[in-house]
Amino acid sequence: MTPSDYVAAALLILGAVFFLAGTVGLLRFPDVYTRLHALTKSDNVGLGLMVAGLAVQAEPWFVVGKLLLIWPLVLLAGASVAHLIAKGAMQRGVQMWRR
Amino acid sequence: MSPAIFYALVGVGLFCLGLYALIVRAHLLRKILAINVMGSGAFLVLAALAKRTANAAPDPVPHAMVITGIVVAVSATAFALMLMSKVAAETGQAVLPDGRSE
Amino acid sequence: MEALTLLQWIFDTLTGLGLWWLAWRALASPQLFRAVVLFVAFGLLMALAWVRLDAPDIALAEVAIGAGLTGALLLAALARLTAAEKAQNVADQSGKRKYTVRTSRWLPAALLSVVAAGLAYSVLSFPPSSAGLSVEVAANLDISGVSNPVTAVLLNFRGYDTLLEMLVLLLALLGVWSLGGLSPPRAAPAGLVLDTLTRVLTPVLILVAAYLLWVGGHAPGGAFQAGSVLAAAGVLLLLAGWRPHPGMTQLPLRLVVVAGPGLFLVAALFTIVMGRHLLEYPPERARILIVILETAAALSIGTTLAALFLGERPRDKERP
Amino acid sequence: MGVAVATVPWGVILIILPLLGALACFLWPTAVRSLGLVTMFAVVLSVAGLAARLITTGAYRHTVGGWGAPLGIELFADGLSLLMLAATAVVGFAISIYSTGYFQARQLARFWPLWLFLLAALNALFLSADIFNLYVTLELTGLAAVALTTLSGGRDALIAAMRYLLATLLGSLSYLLGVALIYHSFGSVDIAILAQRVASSPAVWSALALMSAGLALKTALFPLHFWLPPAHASAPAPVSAVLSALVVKASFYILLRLWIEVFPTGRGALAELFGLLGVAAILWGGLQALRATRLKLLIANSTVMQVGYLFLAFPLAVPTAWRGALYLLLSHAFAKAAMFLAAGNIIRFAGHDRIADLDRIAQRLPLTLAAFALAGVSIMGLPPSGGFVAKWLMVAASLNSGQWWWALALILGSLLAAAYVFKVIGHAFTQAEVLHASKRVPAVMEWTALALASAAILLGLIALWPLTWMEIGGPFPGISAR
Repeated sequence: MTPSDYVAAALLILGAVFFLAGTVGLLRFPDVYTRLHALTKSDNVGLGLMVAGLAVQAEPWFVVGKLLLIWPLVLLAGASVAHLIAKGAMQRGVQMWRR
Repeated sequence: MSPAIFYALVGVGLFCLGLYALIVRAHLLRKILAINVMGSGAFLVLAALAKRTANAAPDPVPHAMVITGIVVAVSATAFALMLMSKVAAETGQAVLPDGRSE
Repeated sequence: MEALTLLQWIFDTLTGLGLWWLAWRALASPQLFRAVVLFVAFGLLMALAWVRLDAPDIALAEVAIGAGLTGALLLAALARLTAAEKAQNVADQSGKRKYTVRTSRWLPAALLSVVAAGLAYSVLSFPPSSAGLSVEVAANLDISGVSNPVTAVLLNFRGYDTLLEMLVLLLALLGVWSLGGLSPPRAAPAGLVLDTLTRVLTPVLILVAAYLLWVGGHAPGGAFQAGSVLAAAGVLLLLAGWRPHPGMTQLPLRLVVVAGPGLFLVAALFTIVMGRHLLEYPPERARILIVILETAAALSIGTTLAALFLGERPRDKERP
Repeated sequence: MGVAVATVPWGVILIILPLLGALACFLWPTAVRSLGLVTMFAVVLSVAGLAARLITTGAYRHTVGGWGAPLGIELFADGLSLLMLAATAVVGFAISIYSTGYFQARQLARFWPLWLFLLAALNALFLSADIFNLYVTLELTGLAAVALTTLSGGRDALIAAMRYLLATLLGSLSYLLGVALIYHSFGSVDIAILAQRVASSPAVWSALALMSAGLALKTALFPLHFWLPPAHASAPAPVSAVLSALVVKASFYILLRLWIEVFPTGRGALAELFGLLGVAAILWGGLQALRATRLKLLIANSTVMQVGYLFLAFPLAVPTAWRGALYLLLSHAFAKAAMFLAAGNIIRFAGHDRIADLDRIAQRLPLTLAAFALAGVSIMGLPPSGGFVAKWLMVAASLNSGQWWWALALILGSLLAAAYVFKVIGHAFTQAEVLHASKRVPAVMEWTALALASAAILLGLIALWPLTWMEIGGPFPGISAR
């Protein structure tokens, strides 16, 4: 394994850890707002790390470009959808969780 | 057991699972979902077995057939969903009236 | 190598069990909304299985059509259903009602276990290797006009199936319109976020569709994947409250919807008139013909799927 | 002339033409009537052309895309396909004419594109030699048929259509899984190649079971017929005619093709099962028809019964039995379509189809009642109708092969059919005590019903020609050795 492989592997594993954390949050958090918080925050970072890890190993240079296009798109979509879900929940009168 | 056979078995399971739900579930939306699960099962059998030869590129013909099947499935689903909505608008519920199973 | 195989087995087992579990939950969970969401998750996991089976073309189609658009159609239908049930005052809210099952469950369960065992036995009895038609496809790929074998099968070797399949899609729209359609209940006006998202994403999606169409000649992608991405753009626009100009929903809309299968049929007719076999393209023109047919097909597929999502029949002022 | 006819690819034209017609009708809904009738007329001419070609040069294959099986798809036309295509053209032409009187202009704009789609799908199905392509045509047929069923609108039609749709989708999926197993067993989906390569294996057995069950469901073989009576009874009359005359026969045709060519060995038990279910269908359909209080429901249950006859050919399995079953299919197509059209006339006239209140139809709608009675003669199997020839062949087959019990079922079926046909005719001749309000029935609707019924009778008089044409290309080889 070359040094770049180690870097890539480290980034991918770190990304997977973030995804795992986000998923645990999705399953364990008490209401829709906190779940959205857990999911979008950690998934955005997780995907960023994944993209970085794959970019390190990408063979032709334009694949890096494609990878770098994917991340902001998902950021945009994820953030907007999270907002829409939260707004929908607010409109339906879903109460926020209080300790 | 190769992955091809394994996924084909998963497909068989999905087909039978869908058929079971199609028979016992009364709500039409769930019957439509059941049909879709059955379809996914059949597609999985069709395309998984194309990869039986280890370390070779899979047979592309079943892949094309599955894409055809997916488009046919979404067409049928769209029509079935509208028909279901019409039945619900007419009768007030999306259930076949005498509860007889398909 | 050993560790890799083990990891792959763990991955496969988890995927297979996950598929069964999601399918079962989608078909058994008491809430319809949850069932639909689980079904969409099922579609996404299916896509992962397709990738594992070296079928990236199917994976793309599954994500875009099987999970994405089917999910959108299901959610739209659920909204209409809730409205219909409310209008008739029989249901409580949002389809949470449980329906009583009058059929015995044990008899079908027992019968289907036998069927499943029989099918599993026959799957296990398959010989361990088979090339299928990959040799024939590879041998004729050079004269097919494209280098992605799946696209070659779809658009050339078995192009006749694809023609009929596009007609199935058109027929579904015809059926939905013939039923008179039902518009989804009026949603709240799109907020700033949805509006902006739509404005940003629509051109991006059109670009992605064009890319998928172009790349389909030599890599995973093609008319169906491109068409469904176009349809996604359409669905997003419709969700944001956009509606086509009434003048465009008559003949112009129908022309776009018909363009894909129509051009295919014209090509078919042309090959016959030229004294060739049905859909037998001259090899030197195959490439350009496939590009034209795929472009029209993607436009028609996208428009048809979006129209299916809308579900509303355009006002028929033209009709007698 | 003969050479020119023999080189035209009529089969392909039969598929493309109605599709172009359907798209044109969809694009220009104001002109559907002329567009549709022109297309239908051209289709009839093309079937005649195909018949001329087949009679002069025999069965032929068309390699779509020029690739040839197993890589590409092939079309195949022989006597069996010709029989089905001819039935489709005749019934289709009649209901096309009928529809001009039956539907209002608004409904016509919805009817024509769907009907031409169905016509194209049926033609494509009868010409396909590729089992995956057959799956696509099956789905096309099913969706078009269900969409047409909903045209009459209303609660009953919608519920019946929903049940029909679920049944037809289930049948197709079962068939598709069978196709998957077959493809991976033999590396081809072409029927002719499969016929050479087929060998017994667990996968082939499973495929045979899956495909037979799926197609039997679509053909409405007892006890998988539950969806048929409500759907055929609540559809508009010309649609009911097409559904009963052609659509259920399409899946039967595929079953027959597979049975004869792909699965020729080792299926004795399944054949006996088909025969027993056929007998059950005859008894059940006949009794349900006898019990029915609505005319259309009676006719629909009669279809369940007639489908039962078709399946008696599987255990008999001698060429005479296949010929008899196919002749029954043909004459039933004409007779049953005529019956549904006649029922449509009666509903238009009286505003209802309650059998007990059909008094004095005989005096007021003599042509329609004559159509119903003539069609009934063929359904009962009385001479000189096509139904008689068909049953004669099947009885002969069962006696000659020493399986007299199937003949018993055939005769019992005829008695049941006689009972329910006379039940209707008897009521129609009753003297009315009160005058009912009635509506005028367009002459074109009465005459088309009568023409179809006469065609069913005519089949008994000219039986030699269709029976000869059916043999083009020898569709039943090796069947005589059971």
